[in-house]
Amino acid sequence: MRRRPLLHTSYGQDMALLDTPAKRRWTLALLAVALLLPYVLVDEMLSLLATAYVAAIGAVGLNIVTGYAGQVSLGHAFFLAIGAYTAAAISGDPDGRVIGLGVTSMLVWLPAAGLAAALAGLLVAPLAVRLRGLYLAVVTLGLVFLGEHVFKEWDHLTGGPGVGRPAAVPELFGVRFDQAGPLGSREQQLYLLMLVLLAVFALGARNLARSRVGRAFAAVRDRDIAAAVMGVDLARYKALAFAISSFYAGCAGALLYTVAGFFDPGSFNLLLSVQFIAMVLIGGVATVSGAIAGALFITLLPRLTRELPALAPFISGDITRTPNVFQVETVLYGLLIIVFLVFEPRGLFGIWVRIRNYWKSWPFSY
Amino acid sequence: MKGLLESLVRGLGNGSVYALLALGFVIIYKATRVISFAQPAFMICGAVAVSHLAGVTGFYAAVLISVAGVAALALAVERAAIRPMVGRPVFVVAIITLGVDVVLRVIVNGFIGRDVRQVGDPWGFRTVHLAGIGVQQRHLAMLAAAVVVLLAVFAFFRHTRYGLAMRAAAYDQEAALAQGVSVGMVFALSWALAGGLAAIAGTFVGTGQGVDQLTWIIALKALPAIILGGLDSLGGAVAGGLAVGVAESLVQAYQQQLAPWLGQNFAVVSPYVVMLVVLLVRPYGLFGTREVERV
Amino acid sequence: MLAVRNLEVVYDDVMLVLRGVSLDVPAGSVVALLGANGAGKTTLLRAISGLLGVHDGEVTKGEVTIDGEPVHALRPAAIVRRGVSQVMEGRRVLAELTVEENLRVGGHTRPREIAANLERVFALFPVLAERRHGVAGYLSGGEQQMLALGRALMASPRYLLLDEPSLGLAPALVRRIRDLIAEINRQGVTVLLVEQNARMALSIASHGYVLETGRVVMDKPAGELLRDEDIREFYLGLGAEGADRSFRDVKHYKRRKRWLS
Amino acid sequence: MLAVEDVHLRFDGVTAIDGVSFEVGPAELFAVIGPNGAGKTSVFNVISGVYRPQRGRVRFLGEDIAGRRPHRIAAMGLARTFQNVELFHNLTVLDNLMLGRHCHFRYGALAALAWLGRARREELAARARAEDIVDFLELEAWRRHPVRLLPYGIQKRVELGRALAMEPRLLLLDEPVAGMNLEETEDMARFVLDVRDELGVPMVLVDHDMGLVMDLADRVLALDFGRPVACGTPERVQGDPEVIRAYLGGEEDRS
Amino acid sequence: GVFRGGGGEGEGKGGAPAAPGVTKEPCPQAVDKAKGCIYLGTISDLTSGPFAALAVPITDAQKAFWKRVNAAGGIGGKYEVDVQTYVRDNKYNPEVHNQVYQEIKGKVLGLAQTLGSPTTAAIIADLRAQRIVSAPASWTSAWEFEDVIIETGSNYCVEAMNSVDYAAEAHKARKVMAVHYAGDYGADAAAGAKAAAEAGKLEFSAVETPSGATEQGRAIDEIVKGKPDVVILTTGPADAAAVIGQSAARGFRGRFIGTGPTWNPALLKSPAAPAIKALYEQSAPGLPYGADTPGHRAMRQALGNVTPNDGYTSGWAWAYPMKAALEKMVAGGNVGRAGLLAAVKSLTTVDYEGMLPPEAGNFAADPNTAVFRQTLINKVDEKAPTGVSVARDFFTGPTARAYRLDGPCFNKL
Ligand SMILES: Nc1ncnc2c1ncn2[C@@H]1O[C@H](COP(=O)(O)OP(=O)(O)OP(=O)(O)O)[C@@H](O)[C@H]1O
Ligand SMILES: Nc1ncnc2c1ncn2[C@@H]1O[C@H](COP(=O)(O)OP(=O)(O)OP(=O)(O)O)[C@@H](O)[C@H]1O
Ligand SMILES: [Mg+2]
Ligand SMILES: [Mg+2]
Repeated sequence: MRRRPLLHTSYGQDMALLDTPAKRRWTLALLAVALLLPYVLVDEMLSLLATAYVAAIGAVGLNIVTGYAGQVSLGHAFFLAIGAYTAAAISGDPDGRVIGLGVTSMLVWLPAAGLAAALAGLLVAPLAVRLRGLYLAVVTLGLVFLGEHVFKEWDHLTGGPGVGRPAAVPELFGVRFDQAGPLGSREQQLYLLMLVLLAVFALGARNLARSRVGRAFAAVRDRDIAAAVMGVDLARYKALAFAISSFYAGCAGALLYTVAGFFDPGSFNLLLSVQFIAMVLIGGVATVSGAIAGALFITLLPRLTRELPALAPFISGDITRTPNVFQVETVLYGLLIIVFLVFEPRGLFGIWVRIRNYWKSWPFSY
Repeated sequence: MKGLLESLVRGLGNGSVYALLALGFVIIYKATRVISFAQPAFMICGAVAVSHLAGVTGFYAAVLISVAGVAALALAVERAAIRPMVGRPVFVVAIITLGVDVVLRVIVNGFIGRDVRQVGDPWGFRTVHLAGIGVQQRHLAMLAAAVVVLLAVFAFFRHTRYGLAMRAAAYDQEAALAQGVSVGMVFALSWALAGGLAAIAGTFVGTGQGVDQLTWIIALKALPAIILGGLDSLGGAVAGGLAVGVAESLVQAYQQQLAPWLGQNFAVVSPYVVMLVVLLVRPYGLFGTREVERV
Repeated sequence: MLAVRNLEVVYDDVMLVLRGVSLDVPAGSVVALLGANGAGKTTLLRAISGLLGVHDGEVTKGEVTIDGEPVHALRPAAIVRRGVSQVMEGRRVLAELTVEENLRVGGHTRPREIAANLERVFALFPVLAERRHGVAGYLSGGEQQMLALGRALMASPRYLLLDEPSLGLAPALVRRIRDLIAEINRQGVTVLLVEQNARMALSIASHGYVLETGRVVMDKPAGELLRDEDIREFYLGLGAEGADRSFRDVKHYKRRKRWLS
Repeated sequence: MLAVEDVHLRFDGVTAIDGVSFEVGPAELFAVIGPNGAGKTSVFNVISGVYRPQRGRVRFLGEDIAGRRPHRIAAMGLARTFQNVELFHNLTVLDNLMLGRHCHFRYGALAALAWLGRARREELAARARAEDIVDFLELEAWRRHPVRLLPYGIQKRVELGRALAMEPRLLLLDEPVAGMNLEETEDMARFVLDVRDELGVPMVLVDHDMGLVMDLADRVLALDFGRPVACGTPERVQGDPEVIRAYLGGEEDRS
Repeated sequence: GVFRGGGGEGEGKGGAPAAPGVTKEPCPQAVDKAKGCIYLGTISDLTSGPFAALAVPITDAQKAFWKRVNAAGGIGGKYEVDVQTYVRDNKYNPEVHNQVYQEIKGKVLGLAQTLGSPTTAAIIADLRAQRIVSAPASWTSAWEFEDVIIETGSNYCVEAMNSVDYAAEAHKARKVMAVHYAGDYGADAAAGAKAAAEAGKLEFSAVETPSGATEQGRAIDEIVKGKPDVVILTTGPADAAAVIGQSAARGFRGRFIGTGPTWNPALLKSPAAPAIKALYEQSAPGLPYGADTPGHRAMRQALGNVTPNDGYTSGWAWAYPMKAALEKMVAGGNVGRAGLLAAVKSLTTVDYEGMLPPEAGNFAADPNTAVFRQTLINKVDEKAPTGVSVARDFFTGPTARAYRLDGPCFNKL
């Protein structure tokens, strides 16, 4: 037995998430590296990574409805907003300019943010049952616009456009994660908090994907009529997909701005939704690790493109000249996304599969 | 009453710009099943090109050159970024068009500069009075342009085989290929057409107040319009565009008295509200093709 | 003449599906291609009509020629214009278009002949004329098969590649289709016929090939194939003694033939 | 078991089913034949709830299920296969089979997120059943392949497996051997017989392979233009002049 | 650097750094290699945000400003100032703003520019905590309440009060309408207009309008229907052109007074030009580009041959308080963030070289005392470099003089 680690002797082993020693080793190594990073990287990188981890929670959530259940939603920004405002309102200063209840414990506002968004998701779901493909996509996009309108108008809650409000206060058992504390600097603390949360949410999503629910989602995506005939209640599962995805989005929204500490109703726009779709597509549809990789990619890309012009000193740093570094930065952002998808339409996950397959079959190509 | 009619006419005027924009989206959708988010960038490119050329060649010639130029640009983009994606999932292609939009807009912003650019149109804010109702000349021009373009596009789809080929390619690329339809050609054609239309729409957007770095946002108004009309229907695009324009204009004029609790500027989101209401009744918009579901 | 020489096809850079297939379809003939599921028949047709690219497949070796001219590097539209037309497996009618629109798409490369070809197809398949303005997706399986065949004819092909045209058709209709193929062939169209229904295929073919796991394992005139013992046993279901076996008895025996060449 | 009573189904302009009635008894293998477009698949669609008939009743286990939503009918124990393979293309064979067991799970979404206790137990149990079906249908070699890459014949078999995974009380098979060669047809016939012998599940079978239908079926119903033209033992139906005219055509080469 | 450790704060190479963002090494483009260098960051809307058209000249003017300072001997003869090494694009997005701020904050002493209110709000807590003195690029009244923010010129709120008082006096306006964007910019001004209307017993209404020239239909409807005597306009230039042009085309004959950002010289080429010439005046916190003060002359000379734009004027003027504070800090000997903040807190006047009165640079007193209450009114003047020239020089209207500033105005609309 010892020499044949791939031999599974029970279905339990066979169905485990990390069913091969290689996967176990990789996961452990990755986790170890992630846990070491806060003691290696500077605060600025940590806060960026913390943001990326939160984005990853959102992307994993979007992947549930769009990747697994096949309902393309451009409304993610709306659900993020609901989460962000619920959390901010619950944990906000009761005497402040904007609505605040003063309950700073994350144990309260995080689930509340998720649930509020999930509820909104449930309200959208009946549309998803009626609409298909791009019709649904544009309708969910409409949600973003409606939401933007409401958030801009409702300045008791949001502070109003161009003014904004403070984000939720990340406090757990009396420890404020947005201040230096037992785990190190503010950034180190936030980083570790987000890492742990991401791990929890990602694990949940993986479990979901391999359960009856995940399979039902996939069935609805691949052939909805056949799924119904196999006993899957389409309306229920579409609603469930939206609710769970929105729950993830709500939590991500609540956390996303704790890193910056402040947010503006103008942030929850089409661009934000699109960035999340891009994370899912670039990472690889319907894989949790892909969504995480995509979120890292999209969040870190601007940081990267800000460095690139340094390597190409012939581009002018002078903003009055065209092209200047800032234009190049933005253009690169767009171009990299294009090049990436053209080169590997299955996303980062696809690249990984290619590499793995290559080494598995090496030196025999077929 | 007069106020109502004037609102209606203004709505139709603005709506015809939305209609022109919507036609571009629909043409690409008909051929590729993709909503091209690059349309706003093409629209701005068109408007900016006209604003640079009009002083030299005169307005009408500038529009023609700009339409040709943007169509060529769209062709180039299609060739470089979209063609390799033939047969790939449409949402991936949609994201690519977004990337294209980001890139093009940054570049074209360089040509807009800090000023508000004028397209040099002959209409300005001049108004004619028809039966006592004040109508801006440019709105009349837009309406006329929308009708002419719609007829031309209809004719194209009716009388050439490419219209049908486009739809075939959209539904099943492999089957279309097997019939000898050159899917690449179809893609190119649809992008060029849509690019040209965007240029016309952009020019009209620029009439009156000019073009600046924020003007592109208006192109998004076409989205509720096409959904309203039915994603793959040319007539639907125009109907949807006009409906959106009128809805907006009426809400602008009357919502504050009738329903102030909706907040100021509810008009901005009114197209989406109209869209939602229509979709609840007709899930494929007013004139869209119902997807065949069978087992 | 349509000729395939030593063709190797790989999917996804790794799956070798055709391993050196050669085959000739002389002008004016009907050639049958038999083989179990997954043997690579469809792949071979895709290689001829240029549709491999859509499936991430590519020709890694060998060539396909039409009248001596290599075509495997051409794009599908060019191949159709050279007179090769394919009826795809699974019919692949354009579900949202009407019957007539489907046919018109078929005539894309021959715009001038559309009217005449429409007449011809409607004469061959009166059901289609009846449902002319109906949405193709709502036709029954068999009706869709007729539409697919009709659509291929709209391109006035010289070579017709048929991928399981009898699939899902009622017995009477299978015979109709068979007669139609014979008729089409008489009108001068060369036919490469992929079939599971060997009896039907061999009854009109002049020559037959048997494909197994990407290799041609047998290649004989149709008459000889019909007499071949293996073919009788494994494709026609005729025992050595020549009598039909009942499916009721299948539990008592099992055919398993691995072809060795 | 199943009783279809005077069902009518129209689509704008087309009458798909025009007064069809039949009954299927316990452990019976009932076949429906008819020319293309006769309405066979439509009958299946009515029974399984995909279409709502304009008139008529469908009784299953004593309840009228006509017009009920498909997933509720499935939950009652009705399983079917499809004429054009309708598998979930991106899932593996095992997952397709597991999906067949969807109605037999009891745990909910929250348990799924945690994958503890009940969820895990039920999944393991279901997996064991799915593996039984893999054994039964000899799908071992393909267990972990996404079904879209499988040869057509195997896909058809997986579809049967998915239906069996539902532990159905009635099984509808729509052209299970279309597009198969003889060897595979025989394999399928063997599975069908096994299902009947070992599980005792009544079945309704649609196919154009007359050899198969006539050899296996206990009773046969022939349809034409949505109307029943003959019903009875295979021999009787096969000899019915109306059936021969509309469906079988001349006898020339039924050797 | 990306990794922790290695020299602590600041750039550790060669010679201990005096403070974050201050080195004994000369600046990269030093005039005098013997001087040390003070690094100031710039976070602005440089490519795709709504204020890109203004942000670029602002940033450019500040580059020229500091170049001139360095050429003239730097700060206290000891340091030169670098504003070019740490320039970042915020895309007018608070999250991006915060990210790029985190990226550069360890390397700069202060911020020469932080553009936008919500964006700056996203970093204000950290600015306070780190005592990083920053010059804003917006005129919202909220900045009066922040020690670390050194604003220049009067805020939108005061500006609108003065505009209304001016209109009441010069145009005998009895009915005032504020047409404004939402948020810190538009709402701040609308609140000021409201206060002035109330004080002057004028009829007042406010119409919030979204950005986008085709979205102005409602504002135009309200103007045409309401027939105010004066419209206080706070939008962008294209929207202003749409509002003025179309209202006039529909027969409106009242006046418009727009804040600085409503103006763009190119509007004189637009179809709305006749209406603008007839009906429009611009309120401004400072003298226009072509004004004749030592500061303006120096600016024009330093910029050389550029298309005139009042973005330059604002950017240039915003730099004076920072210069004054740096000088005071160096003179006081406490070079560092604490020293700079202390210097700011003791500034009661700033030498604006005539661009603004020196008392505009009072950062020592409480907000209500320190707030600068003078603005001016420009009229359209095709011959002036930026198309406007002064119609009424710096003045404080009765409302602004009496107003008690006890919180950001935009909260009060
Ligand atoms: N797109 C693809 N990617 C990877 N493998 C493929 C692809 N298409 C087919 N295959 C594999 O290639 C082999 C041959 O397939 P092909 O469809 O050519 O068989 P066939 O002889 O036509 O079978 P059938 O009778 O079922 O139609 C099969 O094993 C199949 O799994
Ligand atoms: N959803 C639908 N809308 C319109 N017409 C339909 C629909 N479904 C089926 N039909 C029509 O009803 C008739 C019966 O179709 P059905 O699919 O039941 O035939 P079938 O007997 O299964 O034929 P085949 O053997 O070819 O599969 C056909 O004429 C078909 O076109
Ligand atoms: Mg095949
Ligand atoms: Mg059928």
